[in-house]
Amino acid sequence: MNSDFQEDAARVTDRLAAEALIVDVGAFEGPLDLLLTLSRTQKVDLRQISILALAEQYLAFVEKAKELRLELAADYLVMAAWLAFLKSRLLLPPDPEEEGPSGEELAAHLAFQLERLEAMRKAAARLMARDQLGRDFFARGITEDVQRVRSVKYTATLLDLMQGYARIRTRDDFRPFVMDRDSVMTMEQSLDRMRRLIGFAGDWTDIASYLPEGWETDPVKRRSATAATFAASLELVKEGKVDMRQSDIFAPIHIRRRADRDG
Amino acid sequence: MAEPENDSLFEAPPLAEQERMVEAILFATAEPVTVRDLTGRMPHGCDPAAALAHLRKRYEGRGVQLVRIDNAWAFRTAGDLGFLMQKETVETRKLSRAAIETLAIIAYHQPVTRAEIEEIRGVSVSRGTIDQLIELEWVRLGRRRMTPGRPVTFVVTQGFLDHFGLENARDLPGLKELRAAGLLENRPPPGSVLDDQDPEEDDGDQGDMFEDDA
Amino acid sequence: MAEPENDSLFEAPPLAEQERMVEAILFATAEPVTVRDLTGRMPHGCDPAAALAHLRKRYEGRGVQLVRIDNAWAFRTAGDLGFLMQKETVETRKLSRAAIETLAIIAYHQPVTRAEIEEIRGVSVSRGTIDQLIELEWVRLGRRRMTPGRPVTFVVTQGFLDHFGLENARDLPGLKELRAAGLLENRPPPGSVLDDQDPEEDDGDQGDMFEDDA
Repeated sequence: MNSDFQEDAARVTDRLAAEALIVDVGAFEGPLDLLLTLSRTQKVDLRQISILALAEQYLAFVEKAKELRLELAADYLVMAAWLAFLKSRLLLPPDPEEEGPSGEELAAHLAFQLERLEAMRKAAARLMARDQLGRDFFARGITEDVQRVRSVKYTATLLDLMQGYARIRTRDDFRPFVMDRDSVMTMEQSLDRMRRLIGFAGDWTDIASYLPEGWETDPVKRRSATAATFAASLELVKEGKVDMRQSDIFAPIHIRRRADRDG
Repeated sequence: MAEPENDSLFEAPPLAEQERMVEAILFATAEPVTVRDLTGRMPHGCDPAAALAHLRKRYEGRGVQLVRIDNAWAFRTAGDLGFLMQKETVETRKLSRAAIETLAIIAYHQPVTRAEIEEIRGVSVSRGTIDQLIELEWVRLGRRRMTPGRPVTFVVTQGFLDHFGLENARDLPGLKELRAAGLLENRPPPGSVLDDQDPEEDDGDQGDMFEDDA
Repeated sequence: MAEPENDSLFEAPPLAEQERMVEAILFATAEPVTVRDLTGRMPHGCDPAAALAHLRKRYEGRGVQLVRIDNAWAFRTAGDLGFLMQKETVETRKLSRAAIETLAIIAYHQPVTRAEIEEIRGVSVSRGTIDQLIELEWVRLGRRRMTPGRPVTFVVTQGFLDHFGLENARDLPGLKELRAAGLLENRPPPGSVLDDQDPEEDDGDQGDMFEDDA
């Protein structure tokens, strides 16, 4: 009588707990979370937990949910099926024909998973309870920037130097070195000349036509004058006095006075 | 012009002077500074490690503490004085339970794959959860696991250690007990194909955690 | 959590404790803090001025100093350690082609005037190029040429010889030797990029001309 009463009372408590769980089903993060919550009703160390009892609790929960026509996510039903299978394995004597892990092994693993999840939850809580930067302890408020002083070190090797020299000296077919200033035209000279001439160039004109008289024939003079004229043209472009165009690689370069800047 | 090559001609500054230098450098920044950085910034021949040890002692019990975070050092206010700093308190976004648990799992099981996190929590990990932890700079990608599919792993960062006042990952609360209880093992379900997993790999898992500390 | 309204019921914390508080507040606050601010933040009955005086003494001669700015207080790096707040990085760059050629001409033809350098290179030499070589201490001014206009000449320095491992500029191999060494073999086609040993300056000779413009 007394024990009957206690059993009834226990069932009522279980049922109430199960109903409370069902109301909260959305609050569980999946079947494992639910199993962990259910396991607490056993009020024992997780190492001594009865997985069989837990399986029954879970299955009862799923039954209840069905009665209440609650939509349970698929993984809850998968877990229910697996626990039903586990329960049968735990209850029935092991079948020597059957391959695979025993019911005890499966139950032990589930117990391990529950214990591990519980342990991680406790660890998480301990972690969050620690003093935290910016809440309990603080970093330096006034920081000083480290100034980066960048120094550039230039290098060159002897080979660079010799090759550089060789490069210059071979451009003129190894002609002996003479001071023939008269075959060199500087950009300044060319610029002076072009500033005077550009006023007349209304249309696209080949820059070759700006070479001074007498400089177009001698290759050495022509090269220098072309380079100087080209450089001077670019300078004029930069000043906004002329436009420049070249239709293709090695094609003649044309310049034209920029009309809108006239005056 | 500084002539660093000449520094070696002089003797290193006395230890007391090196201590002052370390103090100044660490006071100037909010971020932990590595011993290597200190060495790089101090005159040639300095031994920041010795200076740090002296300095740590000097600040013992003060309002400001010299703390070690992995192989870096920083000054932080003493934990008991936080109540004075309400103005400085940084409002952090409240983390979801999923995020907090995921963070703990990464910290205790690192390096850990997403599948392992899911196995431990029993639910899939939403993309946003790990993203959030990465954005907080508490979690970063570790080395890929050398198993089929070469999954990425996650580990906690120096910023995580700094935030929670941990000198290194070994200082995580309860770590030893959890390990002793076998709760940090990646135990595959019985009968699964993973059953005959390479035992070396399991060693690797645990070992890695300490490589990061070195 | 502190409960400021209750503090008045208790005695003010001991001065040493107040000193810790001031230390922590000044450390963590983003700007200098006035005594008034300190009073407001510390428990009732505290005397920040006294704590500040003690703290200032404690930091005397340390790597950071407690300084007064107007009527507020802050920690600052000791003046003599300012050099630690600089990080020097040395970047190695290859000398430009224009500079190398100019340097080569000076080395082979010294003493040489600017006009002569331009003559040999066939392009004008920017002021910057020679300045750079002078700054590198590879080139210096020689005697003025006793010709009309008395132009300055340029010569290479001992530093140049040291850098290039030469005893004397006369040790530089002549054209014949350069050819024998295979250094003159690759004659580039006219008008093309000469060679690609200096990818930064792939506009070749013409690049030099614009140095004046730059």
